[in-house]
Amino acid sequence: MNEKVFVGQSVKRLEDPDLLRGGGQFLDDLKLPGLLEAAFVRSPFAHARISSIDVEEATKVPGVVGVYSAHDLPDVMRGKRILLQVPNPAITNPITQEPLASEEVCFVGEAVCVIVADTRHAAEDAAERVIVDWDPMPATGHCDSALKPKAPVVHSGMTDNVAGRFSLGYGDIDQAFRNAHHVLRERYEPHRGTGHPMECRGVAAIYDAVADAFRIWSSTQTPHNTQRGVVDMFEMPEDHVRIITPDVGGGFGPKNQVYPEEMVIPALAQMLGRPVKWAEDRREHFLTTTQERDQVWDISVAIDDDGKILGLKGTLIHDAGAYLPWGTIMPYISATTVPGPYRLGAYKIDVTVAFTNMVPTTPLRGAGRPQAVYVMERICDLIARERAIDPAEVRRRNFIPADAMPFEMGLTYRDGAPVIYDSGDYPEAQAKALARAEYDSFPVRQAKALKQGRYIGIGIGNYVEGTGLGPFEGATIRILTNGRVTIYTGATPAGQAHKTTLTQICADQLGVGMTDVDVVVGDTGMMPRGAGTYASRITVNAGSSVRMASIEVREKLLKLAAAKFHVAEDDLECRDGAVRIKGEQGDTISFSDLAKMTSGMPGYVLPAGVKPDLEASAYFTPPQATYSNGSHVAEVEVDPETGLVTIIKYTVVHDCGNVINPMLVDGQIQGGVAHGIGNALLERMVYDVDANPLTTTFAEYLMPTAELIPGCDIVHMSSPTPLNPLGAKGAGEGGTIPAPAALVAAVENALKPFDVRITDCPILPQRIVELIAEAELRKTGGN
Amino acid sequence: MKPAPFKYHRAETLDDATGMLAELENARLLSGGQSLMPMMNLRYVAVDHLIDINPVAALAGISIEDNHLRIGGMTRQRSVLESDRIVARAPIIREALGFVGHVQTRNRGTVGGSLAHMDPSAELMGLASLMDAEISMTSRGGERRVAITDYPLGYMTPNIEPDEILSEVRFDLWPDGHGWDFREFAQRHGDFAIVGVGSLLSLDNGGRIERAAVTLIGVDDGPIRLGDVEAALVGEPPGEDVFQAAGNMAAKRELMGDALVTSAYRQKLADVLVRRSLARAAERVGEAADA
Amino acid sequence: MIIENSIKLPLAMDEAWAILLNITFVAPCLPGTELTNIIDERTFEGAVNLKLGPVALAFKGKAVIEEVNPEMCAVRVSAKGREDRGRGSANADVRFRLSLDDQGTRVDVVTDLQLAGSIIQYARGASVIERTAQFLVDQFAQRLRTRIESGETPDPEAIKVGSLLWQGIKSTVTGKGRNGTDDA
Amino acid sequence: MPDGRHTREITLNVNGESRTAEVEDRFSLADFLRKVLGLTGTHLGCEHGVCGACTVLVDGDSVRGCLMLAVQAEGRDVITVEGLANADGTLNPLQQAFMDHHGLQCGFCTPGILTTLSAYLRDHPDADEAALREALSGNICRCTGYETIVRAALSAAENLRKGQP
Repeated sequence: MNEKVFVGQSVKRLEDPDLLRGGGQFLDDLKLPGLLEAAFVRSPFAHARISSIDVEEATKVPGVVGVYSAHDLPDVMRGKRILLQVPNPAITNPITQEPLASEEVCFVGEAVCVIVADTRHAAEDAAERVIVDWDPMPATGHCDSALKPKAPVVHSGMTDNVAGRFSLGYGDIDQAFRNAHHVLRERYEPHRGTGHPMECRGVAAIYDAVADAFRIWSSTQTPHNTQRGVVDMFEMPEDHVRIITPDVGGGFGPKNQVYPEEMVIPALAQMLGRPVKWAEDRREHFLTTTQERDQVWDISVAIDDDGKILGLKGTLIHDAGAYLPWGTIMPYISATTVPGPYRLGAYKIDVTVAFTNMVPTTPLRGAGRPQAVYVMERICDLIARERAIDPAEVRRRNFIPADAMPFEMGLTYRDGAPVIYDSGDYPEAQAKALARAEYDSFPVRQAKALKQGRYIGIGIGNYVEGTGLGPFEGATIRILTNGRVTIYTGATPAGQAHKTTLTQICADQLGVGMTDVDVVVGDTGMMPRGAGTYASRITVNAGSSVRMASIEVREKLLKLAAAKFHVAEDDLECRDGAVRIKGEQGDTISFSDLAKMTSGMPGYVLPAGVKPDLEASAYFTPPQATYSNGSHVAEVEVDPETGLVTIIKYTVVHDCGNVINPMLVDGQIQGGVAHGIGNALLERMVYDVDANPLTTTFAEYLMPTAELIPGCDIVHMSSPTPLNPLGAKGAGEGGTIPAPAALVAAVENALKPFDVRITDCPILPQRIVELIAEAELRKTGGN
Repeated sequence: MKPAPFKYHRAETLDDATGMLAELENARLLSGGQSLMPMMNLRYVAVDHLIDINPVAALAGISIEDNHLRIGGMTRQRSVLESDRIVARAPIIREALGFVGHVQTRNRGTVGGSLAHMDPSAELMGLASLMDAEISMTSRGGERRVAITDYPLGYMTPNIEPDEILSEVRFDLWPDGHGWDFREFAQRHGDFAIVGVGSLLSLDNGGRIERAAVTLIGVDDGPIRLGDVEAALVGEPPGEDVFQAAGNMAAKRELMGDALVTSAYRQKLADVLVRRSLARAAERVGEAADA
Repeated sequence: MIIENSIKLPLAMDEAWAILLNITFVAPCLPGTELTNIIDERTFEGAVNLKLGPVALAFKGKAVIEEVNPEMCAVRVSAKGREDRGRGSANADVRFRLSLDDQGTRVDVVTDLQLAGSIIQYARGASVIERTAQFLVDQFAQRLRTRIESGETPDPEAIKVGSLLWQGIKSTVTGKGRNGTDDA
Repeated sequence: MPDGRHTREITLNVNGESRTAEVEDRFSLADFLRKVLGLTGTHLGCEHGVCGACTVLVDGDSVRGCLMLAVQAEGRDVITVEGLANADGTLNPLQQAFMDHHGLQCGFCTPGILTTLSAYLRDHPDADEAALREALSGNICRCTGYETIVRAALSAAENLRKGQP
């Protein structure tokens, strides 16, 4: 009895009623008795030594309880750095942040001192009066210059700025280039962008002296990562550190890191014996929350006359920022994502991860894939232009055919498993997207517009994304004595509606209604083992675990009822919160009674072999990532005189296998594309040559707003995966990944009359005007 | 991002306000707060006393007599935008105010607050320059009038003494049937203009340009009135090449560059926007006001 | 940020040299500057108050005469200041070089100013900070010149450094120094 | 907190209920609602007048709660997201439309959008898509990509026009 009642339906969200009434409980909403608030003193310099810290004036500010720098923190923290999340042999310098910088600061915004007061206002008043004697040192502002010989060293004591090096590839690359009819080369530079969820980060903590235990709330995507960090820092047993995740106002990647404030705030709560809270403000978010995207690619491609790619090789310099909280995962993802949906004869890439005196970089929606897809799709467009082949045709000639699935690429994925595309029809995805976007008739539209003096263009962006990464995301299903079903999971939602999706799966298996299930998320006290929400992995992992655990509970219910009614289990069914004998007037026994039976209440006998409690836990462990794919087509108009880009139409074909809730998947795609449009046309984190951040307000860092984002025309394909019981794949980042590639290609296509070449991203209006001027100079034989 | 401490004072009347301004040290006026409060939250601006002049009814109001439009300093931007009396005589004002921030901004933002704050991209400063405005300051000692040309002294530094309140701005109205256009370049609605242009045109009965006013915003500390362009336009028939020449002339000026936007790009935008603005203004000559 | 400027002083080299080393005479020429404490002949504390529109900045810091190079007639002063409300830090390295010129002495001033903190983390304001810094240095030059032209002379007692160092180099400056008057 | 910090007692109407409390002069209206009155439905996303998450209604006008001082709201009528639902506690047509059209994901920006749209639709009952998108340009949402918000707003406008409760 598991016919689909909810799975596959666009069920309305369980999360909405509370949120729509302003009833959400976000970090800064927590009302803890006797609460104190904290503010940090942060470095104005990108690189400096801390000579002295004078806190005397600060302590006199009304409302201030205490002012603390590194050496004031508990001894157990002395000289320690935060646990490195993703160790990897390729890392040469695995340096992470201290809770408070003790001797040296390596990016603007790194904290050296914290103030606790009765209000945030008073804490900030005191922060102004802390006098730090900085000894500024030269700083390195870009990953390219970081590797130059005389570049200032990001961390004094290190000899160079190399954080890690590795190479990967497959096939005989030298032979590919020997056989090449043509070799093309280009340099690409995606620039820094950030997540900017509308809710900034935040941490609150209570220390229970009697139990020597922490209760820590954090606006995080991965409470278990935070727990591991706190356990390592304070050397406490895991069950003494409970991380609770309240409602989270968006994550998008950067909230899956373990941050210094998640160490300092608990320490203060312990020292003061009172609850302490720190709510990050937007300025702090610009200065301290991890960012991403800065890379420099130098790529060569060997092709035959027909534009078939024989081999692709090159170098990637990845900006790690000042520290490595998440190891070198992102450049690794970039490197393994480049081939995408194409069968490259041979591939070789040498990657150098460089430190810079800027905020650390960690995965941000797409996690290195938007850049890799940008490079691969730009290479396809370069081939198309040089060989005068239609861009769609270049891609058609290089696609991995559908019948080649599962397709082993010859690379190893970030989880150590081989990259094997499990399912997907890439040529069909592009074909559907082109048809929907009326690609073939576009030249007519373009010519007509040109006559009216309007420049319109069209661009393609294909991608394949490894999703549903292990190791696991478990689930425990328990039926309480009141008959309600509870799901406990390590999944930690930040707006993706995990509670709704997981309830759909569980309710179908147990024959209950959507409102009969409660879901407990993001709480290490309730689900001791978990990984967390990132890399579009929850539906695959937690969803599969919920399904497995629900089936196990159902079987227990049937076994108990069968024993009670002396019938075969097959004659029974679960429906409306009870087990019924099939057919009319069949006897029924409610889940509640069955739960009482197994809860140890006197007066019952457990049948042989049935363990107490109506409960089951499952940890689905995927053998490898499952690969979603998609094809985006963007049509834009460009005003060549001002450089303004307007999006006319945005088409998305998306394949993430079986869909649990189509409404939610469409929401992820539309929201993901909006983020991608930001990365392509609006958002850029700008630093000066001394690594000072210059775009530190929303007046200069341009977030996409309502009038700029079109409604996407979304076409669904579904290639179920054999790798998990749901046949589902991840969908959280697919919208963002190819958007920059498609949009930049469309802008370049619109400017075909000017023969402009775009190799960086985002492409901003000023740059478009400059490129046109340069192109015209080239045409008129200028320098 | 909480403001530094200050003492709040509520001025019920103009005399209250001027009195407090005269007596209080390191004080500042609070009107709409849409420009001042962000700078106080970011702690760029810190004051000891904040004098709230919102309750001063006398400072709010719109009046039109013969060819002058008077707007009180505390008048909300929204009521100026929605005023049918204003759009009848000066339609450019509604078009320009549509660019000022967002709905929430204009619900609280005031005309006087924007002029006193003097952001280089302030649309209201552009209008004041374009329409030969005269700005009145009131202090305990009396009233002082400043022509818009003498008003900007430097970056966000208007010609207002510490003890003065910007009480009123008076715009010179153009005869009915004039052409108008206000446009700006920014990537998002409500952003600070990278470059903005305001144009007013009137034609003689031979169809030639009789009078022209063109102002740039976002390109210098204060708005720039393009006197040379205006002179070149007078006597010419409206047309693509005339407006093209006007744009080229505008682009020759030295315009501000900053960490994100080069002065060369501002010059390019000035060239394009002036041309387009004049063309649109010319189209509107003689049209009904709210076209 | 490098700011260059040059001042023409209607003085002989040695007079100009003496003035330049008299901080109490020179410092107030920088707008908004006040010398608050003379620690020793090379080290001084002061305050610089300036306004960027509505933003009032109050720097307190220290200046040190790092090098006095009589042969090259050059002086290097380093200054380090912190803004009162923690909104910014300023580190400046200022080099003065004297050379003869037809009307008297030319002083070339090269200021290498490194700013940090929230005041510069605002891209739209970047051009203003550069213009203000340039304006301040220009004002300094102009005020120094007018102060001298108005006949004011530094009070040698006010500052010991002038006398100490000045003695040592008097001969080279007035004599036939490498770039002395004969090859003007 | 007497220790020299400037505070004053204010009385204002919040969601139809008169509230009186002491607050520091410098507290924004948003901080006052959240920290003093405990109405945490209004959220702070940027505190410099761009994101719109702090939007509340003051005497019927949509206003950024982070740019207005609490003391300025003395004697005024403030409506927050907590005051939008129908008298019987059910979701009002705009809130219901958001649920029906998946107009929210993380929900952090939603209170500011609901208050902005409540005022805007009251003043512009037959606003079209373009007008709505411009009205929403002062509210940043990172999750949804705005399409579902606009659909929800258009649907709510239609229901309101038809006079549905």
